[in-house]
Amino acid sequence: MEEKVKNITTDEQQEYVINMGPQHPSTHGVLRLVVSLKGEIVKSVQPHIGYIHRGIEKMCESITYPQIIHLTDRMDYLSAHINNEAVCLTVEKALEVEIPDRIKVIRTIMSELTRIQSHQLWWASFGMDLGGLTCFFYGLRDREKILDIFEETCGSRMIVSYNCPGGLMYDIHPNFQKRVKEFIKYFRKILPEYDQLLSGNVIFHERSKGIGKLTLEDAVSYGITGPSGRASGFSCDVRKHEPYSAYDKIKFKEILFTEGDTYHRYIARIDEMWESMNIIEQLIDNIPEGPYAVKMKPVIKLPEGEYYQRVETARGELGVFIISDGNKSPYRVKFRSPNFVNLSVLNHIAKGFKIADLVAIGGSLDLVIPDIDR
Amino acid sequence: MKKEEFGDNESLELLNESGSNILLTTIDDVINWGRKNSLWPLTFATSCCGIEMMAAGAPRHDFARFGMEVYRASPRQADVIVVAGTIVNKMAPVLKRLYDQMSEPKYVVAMGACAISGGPFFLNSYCVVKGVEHVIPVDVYVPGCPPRPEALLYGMLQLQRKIETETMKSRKKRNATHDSK
Amino acid sequence: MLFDIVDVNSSPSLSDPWWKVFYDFSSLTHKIDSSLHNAMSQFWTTIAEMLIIGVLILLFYALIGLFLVYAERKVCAFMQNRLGPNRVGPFGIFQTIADLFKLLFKELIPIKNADSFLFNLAPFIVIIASFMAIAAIPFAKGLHAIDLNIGVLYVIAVSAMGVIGVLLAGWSSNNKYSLIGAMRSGAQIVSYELSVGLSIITIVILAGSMQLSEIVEAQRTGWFIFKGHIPAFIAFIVFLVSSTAETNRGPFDLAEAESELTAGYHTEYSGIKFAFFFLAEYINMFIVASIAATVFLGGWMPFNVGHWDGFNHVMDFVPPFVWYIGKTFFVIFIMMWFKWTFPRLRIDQLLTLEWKYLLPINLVNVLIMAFLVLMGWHF
Amino acid sequence: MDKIQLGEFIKSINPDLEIKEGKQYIEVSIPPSKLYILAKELREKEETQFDFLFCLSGVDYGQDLGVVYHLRSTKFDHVVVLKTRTTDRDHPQLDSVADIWKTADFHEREVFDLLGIKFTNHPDLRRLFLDSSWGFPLRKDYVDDINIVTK
Repeated sequence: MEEKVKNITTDEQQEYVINMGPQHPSTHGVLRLVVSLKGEIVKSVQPHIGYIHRGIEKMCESITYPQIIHLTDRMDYLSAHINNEAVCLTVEKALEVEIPDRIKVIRTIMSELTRIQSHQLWWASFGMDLGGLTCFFYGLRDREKILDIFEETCGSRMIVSYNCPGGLMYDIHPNFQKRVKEFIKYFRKILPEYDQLLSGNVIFHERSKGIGKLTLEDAVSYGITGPSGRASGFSCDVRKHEPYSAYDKIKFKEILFTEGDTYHRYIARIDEMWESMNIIEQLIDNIPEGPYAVKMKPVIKLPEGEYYQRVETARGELGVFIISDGNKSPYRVKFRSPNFVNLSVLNHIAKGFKIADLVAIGGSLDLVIPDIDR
Repeated sequence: MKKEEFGDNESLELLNESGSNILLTTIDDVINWGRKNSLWPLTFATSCCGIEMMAAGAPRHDFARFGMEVYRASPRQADVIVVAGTIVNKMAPVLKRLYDQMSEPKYVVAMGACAISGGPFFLNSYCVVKGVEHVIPVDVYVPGCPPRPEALLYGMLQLQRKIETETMKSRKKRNATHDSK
Repeated sequence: MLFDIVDVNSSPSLSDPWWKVFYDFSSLTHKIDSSLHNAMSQFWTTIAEMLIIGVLILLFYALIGLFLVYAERKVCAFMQNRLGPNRVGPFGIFQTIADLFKLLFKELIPIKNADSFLFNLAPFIVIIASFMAIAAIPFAKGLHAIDLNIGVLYVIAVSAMGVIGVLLAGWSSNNKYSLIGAMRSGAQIVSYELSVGLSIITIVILAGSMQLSEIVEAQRTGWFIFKGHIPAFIAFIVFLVSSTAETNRGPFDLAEAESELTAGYHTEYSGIKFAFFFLAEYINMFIVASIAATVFLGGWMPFNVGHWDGFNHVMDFVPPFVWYIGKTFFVIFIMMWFKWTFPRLRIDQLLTLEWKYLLPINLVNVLIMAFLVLMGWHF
Repeated sequence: MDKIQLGEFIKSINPDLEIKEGKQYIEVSIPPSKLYILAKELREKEETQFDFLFCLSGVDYGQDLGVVYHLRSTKFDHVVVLKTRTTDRDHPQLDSVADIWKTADFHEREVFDLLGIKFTNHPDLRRLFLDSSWGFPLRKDYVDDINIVTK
């Protein structure tokens, strides 16, 4: 009898394992988290992924380079445009094609618009994770405005496939500049509303401050990039460190914080929206004249070798690693996806917090599951 | 599509063939009116289509007008599962289980190319299920990659019309035919 | 029998204007009571009265439940720049009826490994608890099922019974999410019950009675929220916060926190049993709102200002039932408002709020109020 | 340090290494047995401080299986690429670097999942995306007659 009682009181016995996902509202997709709890406190989180592993890397080995961009679209669908840009830049770098300024500027503007819409959606779903359902609708309402601009120019709302190796699919729509300016004007007024609804809320402060702290050392060691890494003070903005497209010509500041908690990951993204608007404003008025695409060979073949290109997506550093053997399709493609790496830190930072904090932390890392699984 | 055109459909033919008495049809009408006007979707999204599904619930498109805004996180309380996105082999048993956990009447909308046929991942991918039809019976297909929110709305309206023509018999038949596959 | 208790001390005098006589339901209920007495024996009269009241309350219950669900969907749509349901019937008013039909005919899934007796019992406990609480609420003068002299105590006691249903539901469904949700709900309701009780006691001190009809009657010269100075106002705010927590509504909806626990304690329920939980939540909201209206905002009393006779006459002309419903819905609207605005609290913050802030504030508040009443400093 | 200096410095750590100046980054080929020691030195040496492993990719070279490490120093902003190969296709084994860079944990699991390279001393080597019954799809000799169309 005594034996039994002793057994029950050990920690092993008190562990309460719950399965969050693959279908769970807070995992934003089909992530499965196996959470061991002690009461409400999280003891460990084991992410189980692969519920949407589509084998994109293998698929790339049997298709041509222009076809790859249609798959990268579907990896991180919220920064589809930036993913495509990464592939295009790699191919252009390998072929040593000189890209006219017009293309560079348009790509930059589109990337920043993509970043804003991605952060809007993140804000919407983060608010929902914390239980503030109205945030969801505010975020999506403003996102539609950007999607309209995309639709006019690219012909599609989310998965734009606007980039192609050597330039862009089509020229920008005549209304493009006007509508982007209208949007910036509108969004500058609207963004403070976000602060009023969520960032200024005392419950939100209580829920997020000091939760899920990530030190700089750990951020570097775990390789956490993007706004999540920068909130910990990890200067990892590829736009600054290895400028691509038109980022070397413009002035913008890297958003850096040192605290590294959920609140600062949140603020970093809000500030990034402001910064993105600054970038767009610098470029929108002086898009240079010129062709919208460089004439490429009908069959693109990369010279033998290894190519690596980094870009900054809305969630962090996306690396495209292509090994070419000189054929029209790559020998090996590896995507270093930011979400995949960011997920790995979840167990480390969520340990010891409540289950509600786990949801908040997961939301603040801004995970997009198809990008993790590829 | 107009309502009259929609009358050309399998379950309606079945109804006309078998004929039915007044009492049952009236009850069917009432039940179907309830079911069609309150389709609560399950919060289930795998990839890009899920975002468009969210956009369909957002202010511009507003699912709520049709009484579909009550997204239930628990499959027990949901009426319709919108399969928004790719289903891979690892996910297929989970999807089947989710479907089994839902209580009758349950409907399935396959949203997007991936759910219909595997879409862009039809060729060369080693673990994508080529169409959700292989796992669970589908009522409405919404094509697109991803479909626009309007397309999803239209698909849901088609589902409403489908429910309208349903009878108790036809539901049984629908379930039986898929199980035998 | 039951109606005998109703309103003995304040029968309408002839000097009142005709509408006041008309608005007094006690004469109507007395008439029904006496005619029933003439027709049958004491026992059967009681049975008949019970039946009438039961059916009436059931109808009212269903109507209010359906309307509140619809109202919430409209209010939240309004706050989120949407339209809300508008396709079923004019302005979508039949939306919730469609939902009801669907839920009625939805499959009830028997859960393997669940304690099926308790599993089936739980929704009934929840709904009966809210059903019982409605009995004591005075909707208008003389319009209440039972006017207990400890009405306040009764309402608090009965409405807290719902937590048993919630706990049973969470435990018996053999689901880990449900269990966490139920435990949260248990902790939450038990602690917030204190604040609800204490904030009402503040007013009970002022009114000098626990009988709901007397509390309303005492507000003839002014609502308690105005009469009781600052302590009454503080009590009102505390009541609003803690009653929202008690009904498991946002931002205190931890028991069914959708982003954490899928659907909390009713994860495994489907069909009409789920509808019971759904309905009970709204009815509970209605009950606490009507208590707030009764205790703080004067119940069915019209809004009167000092010596503005003309104004007061106009206000008196509005039927008391309308006043009552208006006040209740105002409180409900406030509760909806902060559900759709605030993010959810965490469980430890929730308990901290109660035990470290609301409870001490409340205790001090009760003292201040007692002092005010003792000195006669209230209006 | 620029590319050439960095190459020279790494040469000074271990003179038998094969160092190639790639198009973008300096590339160091290294046998699997020496990988862990070099990685640790590169991480800890004052002059290099490669503290950020930003990409780890497994490659099937036909006969060999290899892993490519992309390292960056957050302090000096220089990049080095380590490459290692093993010829044993049936039981490929490499040393895990998960205790040097924590990010390698997930990356190595991914490589194990898709290419079947085992990493010794890895804290938790399980399949990541696929079931245990699955083959190693990123290998060039992976056969899937139904789904994969060969050219």
